Amino acid sequence: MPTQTPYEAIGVAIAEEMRRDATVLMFGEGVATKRYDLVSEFGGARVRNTPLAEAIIAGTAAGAAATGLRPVIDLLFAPFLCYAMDALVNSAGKLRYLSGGQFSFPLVALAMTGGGWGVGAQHNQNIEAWFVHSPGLKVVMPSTAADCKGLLKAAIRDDNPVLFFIDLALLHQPGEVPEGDHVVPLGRAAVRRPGSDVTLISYGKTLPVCLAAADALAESGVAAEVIDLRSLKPLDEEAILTSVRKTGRLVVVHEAARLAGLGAEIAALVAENAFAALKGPVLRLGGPDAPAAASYPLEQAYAPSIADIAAAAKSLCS
Amino acid sequence: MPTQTPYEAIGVAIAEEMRRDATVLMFGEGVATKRYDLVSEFGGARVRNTPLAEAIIAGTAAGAAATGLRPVIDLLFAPFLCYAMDALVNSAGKLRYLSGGQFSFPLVALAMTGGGWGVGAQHNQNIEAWFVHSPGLKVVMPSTAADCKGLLKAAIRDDNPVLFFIDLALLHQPGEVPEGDHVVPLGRAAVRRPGSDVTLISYGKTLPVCLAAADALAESGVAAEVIDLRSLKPLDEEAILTSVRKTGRLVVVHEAARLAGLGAEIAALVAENAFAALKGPVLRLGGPDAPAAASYPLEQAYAPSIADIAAAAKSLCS
Amino acid sequence: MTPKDRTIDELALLEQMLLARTYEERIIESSAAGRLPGTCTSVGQEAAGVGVVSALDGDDLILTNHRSASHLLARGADPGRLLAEVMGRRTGYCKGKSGSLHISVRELGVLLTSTIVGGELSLATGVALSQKMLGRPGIVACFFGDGAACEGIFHESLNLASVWELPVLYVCENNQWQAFVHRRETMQGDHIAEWATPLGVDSATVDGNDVMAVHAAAVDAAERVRRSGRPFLLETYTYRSRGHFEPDDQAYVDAAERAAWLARDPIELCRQRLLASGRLTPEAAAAQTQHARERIDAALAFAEASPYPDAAELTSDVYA
Amino acid sequence: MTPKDRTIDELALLEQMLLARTYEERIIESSAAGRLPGTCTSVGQEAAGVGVVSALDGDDLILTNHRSASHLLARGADPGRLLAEVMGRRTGYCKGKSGSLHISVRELGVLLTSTIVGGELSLATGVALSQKMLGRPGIVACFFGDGAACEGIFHESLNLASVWELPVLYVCENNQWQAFVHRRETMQGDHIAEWATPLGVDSATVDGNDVMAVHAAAVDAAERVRRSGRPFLLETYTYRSRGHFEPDDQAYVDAAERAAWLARDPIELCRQRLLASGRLTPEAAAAQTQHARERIDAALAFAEASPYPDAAELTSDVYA
Ligand SMILES: Cc1ncc(C[n+]2csc(CCOP(=O)(O)OP(=O)(O)O)c2C)c(N)n1
Ligand SMILES: Cc1ncc(C[n+]2csc(CCOP(=O)(O)OP(=O)(O)O)c2C)c(N)n1
Ligand SMILES: [Mg+2]
Ligand SMILES: [Mg+2]
Repeated sequence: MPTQTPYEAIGVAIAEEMRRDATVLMFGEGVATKRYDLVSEFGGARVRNTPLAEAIIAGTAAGAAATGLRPVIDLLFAPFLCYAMDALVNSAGKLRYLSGGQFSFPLVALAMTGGGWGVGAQHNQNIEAWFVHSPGLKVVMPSTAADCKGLLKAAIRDDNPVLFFIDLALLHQPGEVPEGDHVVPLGRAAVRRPGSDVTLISYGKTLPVCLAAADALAESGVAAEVIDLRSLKPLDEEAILTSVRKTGRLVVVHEAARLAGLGAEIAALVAENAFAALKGPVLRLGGPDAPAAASYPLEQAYAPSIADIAAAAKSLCS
Repeated sequence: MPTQTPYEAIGVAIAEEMRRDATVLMFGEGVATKRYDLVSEFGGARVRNTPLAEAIIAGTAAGAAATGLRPVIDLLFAPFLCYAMDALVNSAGKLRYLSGGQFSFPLVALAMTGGGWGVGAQHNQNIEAWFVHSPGLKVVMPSTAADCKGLLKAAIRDDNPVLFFIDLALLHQPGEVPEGDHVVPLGRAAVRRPGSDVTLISYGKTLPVCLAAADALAESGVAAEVIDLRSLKPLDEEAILTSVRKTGRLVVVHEAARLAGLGAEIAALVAENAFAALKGPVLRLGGPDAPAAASYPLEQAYAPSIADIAAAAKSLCS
Repeated sequence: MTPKDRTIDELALLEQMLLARTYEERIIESSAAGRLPGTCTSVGQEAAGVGVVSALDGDDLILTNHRSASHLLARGADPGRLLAEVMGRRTGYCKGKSGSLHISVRELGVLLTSTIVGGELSLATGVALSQKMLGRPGIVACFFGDGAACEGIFHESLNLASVWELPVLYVCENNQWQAFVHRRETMQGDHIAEWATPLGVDSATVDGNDVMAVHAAAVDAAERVRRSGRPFLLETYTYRSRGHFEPDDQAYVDAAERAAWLARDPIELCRQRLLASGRLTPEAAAAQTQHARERIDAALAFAEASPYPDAAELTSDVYA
Repeated sequence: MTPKDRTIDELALLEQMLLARTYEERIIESSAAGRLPGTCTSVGQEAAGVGVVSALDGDDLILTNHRSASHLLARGADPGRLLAEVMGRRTGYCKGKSGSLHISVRELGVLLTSTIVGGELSLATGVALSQKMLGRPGIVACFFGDGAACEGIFHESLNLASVWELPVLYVCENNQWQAFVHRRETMQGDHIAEWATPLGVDSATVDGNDVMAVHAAAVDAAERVRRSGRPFLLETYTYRSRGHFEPDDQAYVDAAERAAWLARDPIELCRQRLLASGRLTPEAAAAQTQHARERIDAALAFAEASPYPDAAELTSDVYA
């Protein structure tokens, strides 16, 4: 299998989908500059730079999506979505329903998220939970280059608006990516490592951290099962519950703030639907209720570490 | 005690705080028209209409708050906050931290929320969980006229940005409101009805629904304890855990979408910190993952009903 | 391509305005009586709405906002299905889910109506991009208010349409009010049209209470958009004769200003002109009024007899 | 009130520009060597920054953005504490939490710096409202880019400042670039100044590479804001000589346009003028350069020797 970074895999996915479907187009601040290979192949009408104006980028995508195009927009960093909330949440998320199903909004909004660039909280906040809570939207957040390709292809083909978050820290880390029409369906989690003692659920950049923690746990004789959610909405509830029913122990991990983060939904889901199987409390590890600092050591300390995860899992198993 | 509606109690709270502190001012679309009594008393400089532009209303509030004023802004309906997210989340929520504590943002943003007006999802979405998840912000959502006054006074005095959501359906329902300097501290829940069999936790408009459900449950011999969160952030974790440790059973109720709503945080909190006390699964009742319809019966069906709550509580107790 | 014949019958425009007025008046009565939810009516703005919509082609697309009745009716929407929608009934154009505030009618090319002020401005560029990229005929008419023009999205939308050369006819109904705030409190000048110029968007202002003037200006504006493929902003200068949202006592309204505008009521203006020219007789005028009443009566009866949506509609149509 | 004496010494402005340039060049070198994180440098825009800041009074307030080094240094910020902040050290002006992108220095009146493009526009009106309502002297200078002017908040901010009569001196550094997009792709005209006019905000454009011209225009503009209490927009037309964010190979940049602008480098322009007039000797120029280097060397040494923040800083300063 060829090796690509998530950044490259995303480019490949977009190119393949643009080749397959003439209604797919891409725009955003600097996309035509940064993805000039796409401009070369598909022309400036289908790959466009925009003014610096996230609200109209997202609104234009919603309007275009409802009338026959399939836009992919790049909103750069997750906090910039604060300017685009109306188009995403109030228009793309709600107007299908409010129109009684007259319109659909097949669009994909890309954004980088999480720490790793040392530029502070106005570039670094994990807000995926906002969109999971908002009706009419789907949300994906891959942890591997292969999933970047496969989930993005599925997202572009999906007839609903999809928020596609990619962790900045993973963006340039190469991984194996299947060639050809590799499509990963939205809504299916992946068991990245089977195990019987404790379930670690995560997504995005903390997924490899969980795998590393599982290695460490294995050395102490604890068999951790690691689940990569991949899609945050639809959420693969079945995969979550199946694993917890097997292990009886759960640690949920993400970089996003712990408070009212997606981990809360997963813990609540389990506390409601797998209560009988639980052998102990459900633990959540996530970022503090604080903006992310630019300072390197503080930025690094924001997200749960291998040691944090291993310690939490061990505390459940003892 | 005099009787006031929440709308009136809010006006009284603002007037009292404006009298007490010359730096308090209020602005928003139509506030000077609708609250003309405040204009009469405090003048047009301290009570201002604005252009229709939520982003700059919130931004102006943040800028003013950081430099010596204490603005109260009215953003009308919660979904309109989608235009104001940058100022609230990226500026007011983060710039205290990013500046190393050089600035504070003592501002209050008011918004009506929830169903009751039959005007559909672009006026009706409960997004309080977004702000709980965002650092640097506080969030309150009263269920009584008295708390509207008391929490708003506390919010105006607080040196942090506070989102103040008031349920549209409660806005014109009279209730007793203490006269004088009635201040309800942020971060303290209220036990509205003591009980030993099951805990019902809610806030805003579904709180009276829980009380009604508790009445119904009492008739079947189930003693429900009803907790009104009032502040969603800071969250009164102690009050929640104390009650659940006593009853061992929990139903969390809100109108906001169940998926990744505040109820998830509460269920997760309990599943982590009161696991040993739990006698059964933690149940959450909330709105569906759907925009709110304008149509009356659909709007009414959106939020959990007395019957839903009573049935959930009973299922735990049987 | 020979230009289309766009001669218009003023009588037909009067009829459309009358239908809209009658529709709104029935809503006002019925909502005061508690039979209907409140709405944002277009009373006083019928010439602005009808004059523009009548200038559009069948394959042009329309985006509008919360004050949309005259646009919808002039476009040919069935008043019965509109009232059913206002009343949240299943026979409404949006199955009762929209209510009065976001009524879209895809079959009539009325798309993506938003009640978020500025939402239509946010979506219009994308609709126009589809038209352009998919090679479809038809320009995009986007109706919005003077209040919406104060939202930042106005600036972003016009700038993008200008830079990308998108066929959007922006129609600003400057009705002097933004809910409970007079336009005077929210802007320095009197006209939104000027705001378009530095963005490279040509514009014009027209007396929004004279339906023939609006129609002519809109034909001209639409033609410019069609020919150039570029946006244009037409400002219809008019007045919201009723309150923001029914019921509304308008206690905050300047009486003299209101009286001056009411003296130029668009329907009376048009009717008097037609009566004066002899094109309309008093009898025919009375018959026209009667006919509009009958249509709206029938519509209301249809709507009231329509059932509410099934409970299953609570969660249908959310995802495709 | 007698107007202040605002005669300025061009030599002092050259010194400030030189300090900013030297600061940025040291960042570029050090970040290429991996000793520093990347930043958005103000290279090429020193005249635009220094010319305006030198025109402000001590009690004026400043809001700026991600490309702020020349504003901060001209205002008197200590290069050591700035570099410490860029490097995330505890001795930085924001304890290392900001990094390079949102450096505020309250004691110098540099407030609420935002790296959300347009954030400074969003906050400036409120700061000016405080000045006005609390009766404090001092206007508010708000620096932003041509890209920020494309954000809707530009429209909202100027409109509100106009309607509420707020003392904001908007300073648009039109540097031809918006990250990786040339300004030409994002607007029809060449000047942001025009965008202010219909909102009732007067404006002017000045050659942003001529520090004396900028200074004079800024003195004039600030004086107008002070006198009228109303906003004014000053556009400094200049060029971003380096890439958007170091490191950046600028492969996407038009070489001819860049060369033309580099030929008008603001520091060279100023220095040559001073040398030609005899106010500066070659020896003094060399000494000036040397002095700037020494200051920045010392600053870098200070920053590098500074410790990182304690782990407890992860959650301090979040709430008041
Ligand atoms: C973003 C947003 N803010 C506020 C409102 C509440 N609101 C509805 S209509 C309206 C006034 C709109 O004024 P204008 O755009 O001039 O349209 P008009 O009602 O005068 O036709 C307001 C404030 C809203 N629907 N959306
Ligand atoms: C809301 C937002 N969108 C995008 C960015 C990423 N970004 C940072 S600077 C910049 C370019 C800004 O252009 P301009 O306003 O002209 O300022 P300049 O960098 O040219 O000084 C961009 C796109 C951002 N920081 N904030
Ligand atoms: Mg209006
Ligand atoms: Mg620029």
